[in-house]
Amino acid sequence: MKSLLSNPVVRIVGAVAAIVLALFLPQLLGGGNKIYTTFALIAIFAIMSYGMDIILSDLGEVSLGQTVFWAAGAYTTALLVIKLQWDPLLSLVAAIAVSMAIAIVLGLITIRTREFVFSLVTYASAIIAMAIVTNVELFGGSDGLVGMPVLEIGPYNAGSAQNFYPVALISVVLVIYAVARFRRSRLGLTARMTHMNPELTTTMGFDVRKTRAIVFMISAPASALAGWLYAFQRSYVGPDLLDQFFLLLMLTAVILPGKRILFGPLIATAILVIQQQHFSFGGDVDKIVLGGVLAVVLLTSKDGLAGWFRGIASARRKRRDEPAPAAPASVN
Amino acid sequence: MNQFLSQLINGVALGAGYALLAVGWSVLLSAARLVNFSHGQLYMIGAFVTWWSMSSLGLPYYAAVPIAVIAVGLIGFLMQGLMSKLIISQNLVSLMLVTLAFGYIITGGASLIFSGNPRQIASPAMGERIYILNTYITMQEVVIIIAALVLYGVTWLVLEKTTAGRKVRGVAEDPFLARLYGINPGKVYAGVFVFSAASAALAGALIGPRHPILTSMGFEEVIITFLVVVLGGIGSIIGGLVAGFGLGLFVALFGAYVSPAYAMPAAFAVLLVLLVVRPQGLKVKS
Amino acid sequence: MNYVVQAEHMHVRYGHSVAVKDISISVKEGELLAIAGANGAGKSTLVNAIAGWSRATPRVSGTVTFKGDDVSKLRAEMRARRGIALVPESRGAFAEMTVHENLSMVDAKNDEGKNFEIEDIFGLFPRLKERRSQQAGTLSGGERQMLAIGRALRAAPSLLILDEPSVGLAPRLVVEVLQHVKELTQDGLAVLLVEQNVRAALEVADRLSLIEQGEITATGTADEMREDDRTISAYLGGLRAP
Amino acid sequence: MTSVTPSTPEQVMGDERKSKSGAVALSVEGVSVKYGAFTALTDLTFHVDDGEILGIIGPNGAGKSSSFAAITNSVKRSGSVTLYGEEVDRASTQRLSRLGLRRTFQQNSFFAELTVLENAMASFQLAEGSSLLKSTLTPWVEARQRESRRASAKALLIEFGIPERYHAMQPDDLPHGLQRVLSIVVSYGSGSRVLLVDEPGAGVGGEDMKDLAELLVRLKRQGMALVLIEHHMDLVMEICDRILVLDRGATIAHGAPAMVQRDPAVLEAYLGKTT
Amino acid sequence: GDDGEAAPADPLRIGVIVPLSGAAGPNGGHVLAGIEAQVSLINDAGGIDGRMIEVVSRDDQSTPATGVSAATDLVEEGVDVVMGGWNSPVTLAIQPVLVRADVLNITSIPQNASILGGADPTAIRMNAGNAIGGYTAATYIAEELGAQRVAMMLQNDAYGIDAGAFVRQNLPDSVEVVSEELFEYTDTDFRVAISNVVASNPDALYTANAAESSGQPALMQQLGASNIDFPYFAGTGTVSHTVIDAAGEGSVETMSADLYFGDVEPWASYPKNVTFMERFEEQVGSMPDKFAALGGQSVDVWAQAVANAGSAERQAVADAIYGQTFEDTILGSVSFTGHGQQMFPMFAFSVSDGEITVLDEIAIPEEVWEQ
Ligand SMILES: Nc1ncnc2c1ncn2[C@@H]1O[C@H](COP(=O)(O)OP(=O)(O)OP(=O)(O)O)[C@@H](O)[C@H]1O
Ligand SMILES: Nc1ncnc2c1ncn2[C@@H]1O[C@H](COP(=O)(O)OP(=O)(O)OP(=O)(O)O)[C@@H](O)[C@H]1O
Ligand SMILES: [Mg+2]
Ligand SMILES: [Mg+2]
Repeated sequence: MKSLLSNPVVRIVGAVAAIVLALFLPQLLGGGNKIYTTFALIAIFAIMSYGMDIILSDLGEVSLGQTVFWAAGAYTTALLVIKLQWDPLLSLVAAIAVSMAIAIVLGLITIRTREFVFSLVTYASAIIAMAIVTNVELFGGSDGLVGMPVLEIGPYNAGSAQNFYPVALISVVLVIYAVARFRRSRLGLTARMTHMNPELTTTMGFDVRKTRAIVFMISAPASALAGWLYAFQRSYVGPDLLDQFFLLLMLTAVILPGKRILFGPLIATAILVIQQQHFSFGGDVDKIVLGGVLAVVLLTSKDGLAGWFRGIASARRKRRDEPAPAAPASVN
Repeated sequence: MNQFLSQLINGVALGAGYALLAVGWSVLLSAARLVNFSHGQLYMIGAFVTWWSMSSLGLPYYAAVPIAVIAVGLIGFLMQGLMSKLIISQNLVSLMLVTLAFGYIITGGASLIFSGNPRQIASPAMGERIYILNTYITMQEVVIIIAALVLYGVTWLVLEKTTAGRKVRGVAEDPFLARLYGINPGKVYAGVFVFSAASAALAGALIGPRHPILTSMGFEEVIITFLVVVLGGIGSIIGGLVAGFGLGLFVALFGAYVSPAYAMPAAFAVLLVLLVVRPQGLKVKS
Repeated sequence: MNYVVQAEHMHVRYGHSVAVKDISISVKEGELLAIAGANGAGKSTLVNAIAGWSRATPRVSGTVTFKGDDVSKLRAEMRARRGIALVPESRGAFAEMTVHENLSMVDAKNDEGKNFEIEDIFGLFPRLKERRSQQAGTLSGGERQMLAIGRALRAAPSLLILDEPSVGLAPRLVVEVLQHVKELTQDGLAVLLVEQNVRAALEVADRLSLIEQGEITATGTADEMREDDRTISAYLGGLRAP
Repeated sequence: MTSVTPSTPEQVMGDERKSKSGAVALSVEGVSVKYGAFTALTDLTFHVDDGEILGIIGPNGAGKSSSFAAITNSVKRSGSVTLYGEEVDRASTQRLSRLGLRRTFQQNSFFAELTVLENAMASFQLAEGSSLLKSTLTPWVEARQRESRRASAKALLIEFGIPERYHAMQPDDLPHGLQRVLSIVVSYGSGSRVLLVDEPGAGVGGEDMKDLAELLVRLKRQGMALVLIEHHMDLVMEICDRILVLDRGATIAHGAPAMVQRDPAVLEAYLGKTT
Repeated sequence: GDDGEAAPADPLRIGVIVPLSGAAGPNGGHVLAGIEAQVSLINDAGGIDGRMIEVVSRDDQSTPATGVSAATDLVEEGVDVVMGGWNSPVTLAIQPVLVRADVLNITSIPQNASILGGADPTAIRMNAGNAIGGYTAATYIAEELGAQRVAMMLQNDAYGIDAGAFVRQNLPDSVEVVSEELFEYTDTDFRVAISNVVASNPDALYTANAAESSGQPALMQQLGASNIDFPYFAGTGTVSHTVIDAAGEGSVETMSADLYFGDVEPWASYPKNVTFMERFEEQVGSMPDKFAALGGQSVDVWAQAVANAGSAERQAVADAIYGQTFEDTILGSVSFTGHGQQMFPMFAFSVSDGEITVLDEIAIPEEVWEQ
């Protein structure tokens, strides 16, 4: 079983099959706008969360300013597409560039800070960004920007929920791949090392600060890509993108499943979005439900949902390991 | 000049509130290296229990305040009991999210119990006003200022000058090692958490009468608290006091001479610059 | 002479692996028992179990009787207050507190042990006095070890457990520290000394036990053990080949 | 057990002269360290050559560990450091490491959340890890490199005396002695030429101590320059070519082991009467 | 009540998106209750052309993202119209969803200018926009109060800034704005701003503070405590029953203008209002406030338009509302501009120690409504 999974051919075939299945899953579930929208939102919010995932799981810091990148992606897109009629794909390039530029500045600002100070400084950036977008006419003030056209990529019109979903799906697949490869790269491992033991990492020849700044920078494009998608999906870009709503969504998506689980953010966003879209009980009860689930998971398991599953799996294994009755000798 | 002095007075009144709000967190973070992102919700519950004790039990304000403090202290005790494993392992990220989750539960529960309507805590001290220059200060705020100063003073003395305080700091640093010193880390954590929750409730009960209270309060309060504590320097109680009053004065003066609307973003901008220059905050100790 | 501590049938497991297998040891009043063994033999695991302490989550069984009472069920802090003082292998002092604060926060005094004032500790380790207001985390390795021992003595223990106290100490100081400890036994203190520096340990120990792979393989008086082949080959040969 | 030819006196005293076995690897000139008003190290001067072990001994708090911190530029210091003839006073710690100057810490130091094997793999990361771009575009190359890194790491661990059964454990679960060795492995990694080792023998005993001594001698044989801080006199006397003695930050003796051992100042300050 | 028809026609469905939790929860609840009261009245009277009306409501939690989910959800449920809204961003965010799904949207409460003439070509707005509020306030302050020096305190967002701009625009040139203080929607301590206002020595104060449950009552308390010696006019629509109750005694004497006080003339004698009030009291146990009335009014107007158009189809209903007059509604006789803005009479009133006194109607010219 294990050796089968480590065979690269099997893995590639498996991945392709999973993607194809994901592509047709909404249809299998009955299609309809709402199903497609749910799937698209899962993909978008998962992409948004992967930016946070890198910072939180690999760099070990809690960035409370990750919404800035996501909002930067959405606002850049909306401004370019609405006001200058840019091509959507070009606006994506711009969205990523802008978010990375902001990330570089923030990265330099936060370069000496860690832990709470880092969290607070990044949160400060979100507050300031909020003040800017709600007060500058260009960004539409507290009303935000309306009038997004539908997403068209070359000849492909992604206007309907059904056509939009494949775009979101491809994006999330690419992002997950990128995150997986990041974790295998020198940068990815160094990020973890700087988190665990900065002095030792330095004496091993790595520049801790530079590593942190670079990782911070490369976390931005994922969130910006999500912002780009959301701008088209929702057709409305407003200051609420910088709200605690999305921040908490990201945090929950990363921590609920357990840190550094490749598919964790995807699974967690799926749970959260499905609950919001299909099993909502209104704000107050939703709060109790979400809070309750989070609390129960995190209080009973060190590594979130993954901890639960590991617990169950090891209990199984133990049962399996128990001496089996001797098998009757077989005759050849 | 009068205008400036008036705004200073406004700033002191505001700042005392910020400081009082933050003292519990300051102890929690500085002394026990714990976080509690439901601090603002505990503040809210403190205010609502005060209101409820007055409107439903018919108690006078000054009797309702201790009830709120005790009730929320108990909630704090319960919370820390549930979180004891996370606390001992100093799993800060999970603690952050779990406490956020508690905040959710508290907000949702309080909205169901107390409804979303605004309430007003009728403190007699709100009506007593001292007029100074172009502004006034209520007796309530005098109480808040005194409470803040006393609470910080006592906390500082206990943490810095007593064996009990050293134990708290020891547990914060290494709960396992603390056992070898004969200290029960569980008890210390419980004590710190209860203090922190109770002081949040005290803040709610004292600051609450200044404006209508809502069950949706809390998130802003957490952020202000966070700001005050980090600005004051983690590990420094007095830093929290200075940062609280400093923030109040900043908000007042910025509001007076620039615009009240941008006071908080501006405070965050200042904080950003300050923390970049001095990542350790205002803390002076080495 | 009475037994201060009797640990019987101590058995300690980490997950599936057994680190200490059914070991029984006891120390009398005024006695110094040294424990030696290779790295990973289970020495620390054993003495930690006697103190009821660990950073990990081992599963411990066996009974620990301390001054006649069964303390097996007590948590580490309660045992500490009764008079079991453990100086662990590493991180034995609060790094963010000063030397003086570390010494002054101990109040787990029991009535029977000898009372050490802070000045007495400074008398024992003058180096600490010089660095009294320095944060423990910035002390040199040896200074930190002195602080950890000093702190343990401040609790006026009846049983002092030292887990490799010589680590990081200058040779001259090793001898001094062990001599001091030896002197303390004359007032009735029982000492359990884990030490790889067997030569130094034998200078002061009344008895020595050898642990191999979680089991006691030899026990004897210091004199017997000095002659014991196993001790000689493994520990007293030093680096110079026999 | 390998026996070591004692260094000749002139080799010891001729500070600027090269040893027979190799080039001057590391040379330290007048290095001092102050912590606030407290002077921890005064005017330290020494050199160490390829294929040589210099021992640094001295009482607790003499400034030994501080000297390592100073040489690797991780505390503020004055004085000058030269690495293979190149002045490196302004090079950062990580730059020095890339140039081959590495140190270990007195406290065990590794990556607690990685397994032992992963820790060892991390030490090859600098030289052999794949860049982000390569990892993304040519994952198969990365996978191959990772496998080879895993093999080298395994070999290195075994060479240093950490048997395979420990490789999947977390470092904190190792016995103390092996944690020391692992600390050395992680710092040593690949590409180190000058290694500063801080009390590798602390808490290591019996057979393990012999292994450790052999290991250090083997590194030296391979042409590495080593500086060794150690309180374990048997080890120091056995394997060091020269010994430098610090007391309260000052160098009180510097020479061949046999000489240093007899020096009355050293006996008084450090060794005591027993040795 | 109706007698057993053979095959009852499919019901019509009204989707309602309002906040039902958080600070705005009680307000959203009132709007929903108003809608439900009016729907039950219509159903009791046999529905619209024999078709019953069903209400499907969703909590938008005052969050655009949740509002959008709610809208998608209601579209899936097949609603014929979506009503409600409390804050403008949520309304702006759900507009594209409803436009794409071809569902009519009647904005009951939000007052934002960009709701009309934006993403939604058939947008309908029931509440008075900022232009009306600005005109009313400016007229009252300049003419009735005769102020020459006006101070302003404005909420720092689209609503507050717009409101302030409209007041300025409508003040005679001779009147000077001596200070303008901005504050955040969530602010509850206004003493800094009040000190500034007092220092500017005005002879009237105008405020735009839409934070009904906390900010506005706190502002009234603090103005009261500051013993201001100039009259105070609060932005149109910002002084509701909730505000008055929360502000309590000791608050400043407040003037404002609004469109509905159910138990006061002239509303008390509008027949539709009388039945609406009765039903509302029966169902909720309290008097409907303006927001409840606007909710009921949304249903009332829509039902009449559907009946007139003979269809619940989006464009047909919009056509039956745009530029039309409805003689008999909860708010009396109202008409709609060609852009979908409802026009109704506005009355000045004052509040002193919790007592409301309705003053004169403030006539608003047609071109102001068109703005
Ligand atoms: N936390 C742990 N989890 C799993 N195994 C552990 C843990 N701690 C120790 N062990 C194992 O228990 C055995 C005994 O370890 P212990 O630390 O007691 O040895 P020791 O004799 O004190 O060695 P040293 O002289 O190196 O300190 C070792 O095999 C070690 O790997
Ligand atoms: N950050 C610091 N601030 C103040 N004093 C310090 C600091 N770091 C080290 N010291 C002091 O400097 C002196 C030298 O320390 P160092 O660690 O170099 O000693 P060492 O020779 O390695 O001793 P040991 O053998 O005990 O490890 C010690 O007295 C120590 O207390
Ligand atoms: Mg040990
Ligand atoms: Mg040292």
